[in-house]
Amino acid sequence: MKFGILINEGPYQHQASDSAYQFVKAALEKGHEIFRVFFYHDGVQNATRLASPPQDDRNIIALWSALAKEHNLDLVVCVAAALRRGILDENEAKRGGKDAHNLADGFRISGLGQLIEAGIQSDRLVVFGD
Amino acid sequence: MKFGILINEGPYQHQASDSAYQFVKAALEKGHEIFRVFFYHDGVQNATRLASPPQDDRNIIALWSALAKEHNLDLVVCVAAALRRGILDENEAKRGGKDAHNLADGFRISGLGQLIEAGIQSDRLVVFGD
Amino acid sequence: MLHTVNKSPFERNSLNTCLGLVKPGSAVLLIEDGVVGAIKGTAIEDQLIQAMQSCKLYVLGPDLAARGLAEDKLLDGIQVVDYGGFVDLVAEHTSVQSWL
Amino acid sequence: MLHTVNKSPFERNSLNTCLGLVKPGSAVLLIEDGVVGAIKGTAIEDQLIQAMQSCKLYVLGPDLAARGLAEDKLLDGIQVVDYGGFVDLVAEHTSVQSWL
Amino acid sequence: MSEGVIKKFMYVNRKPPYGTVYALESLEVVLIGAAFDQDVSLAFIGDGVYQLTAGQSTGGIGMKNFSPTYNALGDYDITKLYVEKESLEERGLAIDDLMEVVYEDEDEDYAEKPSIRLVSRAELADIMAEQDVLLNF
Amino acid sequence: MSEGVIKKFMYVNRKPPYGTVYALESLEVVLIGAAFDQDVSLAFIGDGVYQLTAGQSTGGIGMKNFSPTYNALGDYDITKLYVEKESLEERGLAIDDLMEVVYEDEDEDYAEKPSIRLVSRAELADIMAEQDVLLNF
Repeated sequence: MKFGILINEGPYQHQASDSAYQFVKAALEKGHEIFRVFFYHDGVQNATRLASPPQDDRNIIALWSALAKEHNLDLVVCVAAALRRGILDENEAKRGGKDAHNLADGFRISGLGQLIEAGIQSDRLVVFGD
Repeated sequence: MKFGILINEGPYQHQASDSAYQFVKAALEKGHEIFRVFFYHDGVQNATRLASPPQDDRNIIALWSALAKEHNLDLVVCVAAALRRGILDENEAKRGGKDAHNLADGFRISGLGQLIEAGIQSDRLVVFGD
Repeated sequence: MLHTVNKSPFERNSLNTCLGLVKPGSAVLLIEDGVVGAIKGTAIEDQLIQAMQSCKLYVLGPDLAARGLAEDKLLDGIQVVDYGGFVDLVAEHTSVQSWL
Repeated sequence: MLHTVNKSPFERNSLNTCLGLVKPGSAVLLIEDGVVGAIKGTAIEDQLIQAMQSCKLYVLGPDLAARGLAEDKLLDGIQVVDYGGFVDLVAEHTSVQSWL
Repeated sequence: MSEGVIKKFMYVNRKPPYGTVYALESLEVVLIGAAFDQDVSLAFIGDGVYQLTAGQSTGGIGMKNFSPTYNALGDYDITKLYVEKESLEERGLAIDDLMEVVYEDEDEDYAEKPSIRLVSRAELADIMAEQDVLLNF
Repeated sequence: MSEGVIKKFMYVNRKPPYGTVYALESLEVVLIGAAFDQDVSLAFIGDGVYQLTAGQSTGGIGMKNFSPTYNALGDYDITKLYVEKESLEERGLAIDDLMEVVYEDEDEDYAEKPSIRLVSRAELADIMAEQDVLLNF
């Protein structure tokens, strides 16, 4: 079966991203397909490569990047939410005249249409948030 | 009177930072002193210079930077919360081997002791969060 | 002591917890989403009328206006303040408890 | 239809709203902070017993364990699932409503 | 892009506006989603009903009043805004306290019709159960 | 740094652990704050009582179990952990469901004493009213 995932909260502050990660891992283990993971609202904060959590804590962002690499996951960050909150790839940084960018490996920035498309193309859409 | 302010949530997702900003502005207008504004938990997200909210929306981060400049406010970002969430100044970026930094003008990164000190030195501590 | 409540009493128990712990003579200020509790005819009206027998109840006007709640809808006895009034309330009370 | 609830029923009204809108034959899965509602002897026990007459109630085991709530404390009739079981529940129902 | 598939999308709104960003960003998805020609409805449950109150005035909190946008939804063929009756009542509100949101019905010579549909909890439960995709903010 | 001022600091905890970060980050402030020689207490109200449950096991959710840290608080002279009785009861919990948190009392030949103090809502209201600084997470 094909799942779409929506994550509405940033890492650490809420469990949403952790729960979604565990869900996606379990779904992949069961042979399901993940059509897309869409990061919206503060969820875009899951996509910064600048985070350095303490050594004894999980690194949520690195976990997503690794899972994406292993399973070729499509991790999409909402562009409007990301610009509002300071998550940028090189391209958006240039366009906005910003002197740095911070998007982590394995994520891409795109529009809200990608979320709707995930709703249409997936057999189920599961939302994680606060 | 001397006020200390604690902000626990990031910009946009919650009203906390907006409310704190309006409170601080009103306090300054009434001749009170702001000992310090401390940003903790997701509150550290108020300190990224990479945010570009839509033209017709307020730019919370720029508002804080401007208010800090005008009134010489001490805006302190908790280092532990900031590292966990990817808010870095040049120094922390270097120490963590990160290739970019994103701290906005007028903010500084420091330890949680600065929050306790604000509690001790201020006549009142007011907390804004979720 | 000043208590601030920033959550809707219909969705969260912050106001309820606050009212269970306020001492007579304290002040409670509703801000942000908390302001929605301040109007007449709600499911918590009786609880607020009861609370006002021993405490003062305030609501932040700008937050009320943002949510389309006119002041003539307010429960009798609740006083409207602006951000300056919020500052004054903090200054007048020796401590502040924010029920987040 | 599968409903998920991730908020404590003692602090938020998410579970209450959910139970007001579930249709008979639906499933409700408690996750994250929502799991605290699943144990015996709470203020919402009767409401859950009532709900289980028409719906199935599940709780996510890993979230329960994290909060120090042993499975022997669970209300009778609530089934424990792991993340794999969560995936199965989503697959078995034609839609998912997350009461955030 | 949608390959002819038409699904029932429901946007479930349960939070007051301005205290959090969810109401605003929910509206942004709804508008973008309109281009996909799906069967779209919005539900306003619990505190979500405050998103539709008339007379919102945000000058005092320094935010943009986005409530007029609900009235633009009709132009995008989004004409089903379900408001739960019990939620209004519990909050001391009536339908008159909400904005007037209308759309022009193409099938009836562009007659103006109300988009807000007051439904009971039981009716809303039925409508919800028919949905394919539920987006919660 | 504190120039001899001693204030009453209370950390007010009202959220379950792990669902949000507040419990963990609250503990981080408490530990740092211990160096300032203030009069510190912690209150566990509402869902905050779950922070102290015995037997927390977080392997399944991939997070660190930080509950043992509460037992280290005694070494930092933080010995007042107020738990509201009514909050426990509403949640089907009793004091036996909580961890044992102890400290060594220097004044009584380092006798081990419990840090958790079960208080009624009315008692907690009195204790709260005496505080100078209340930190809410």
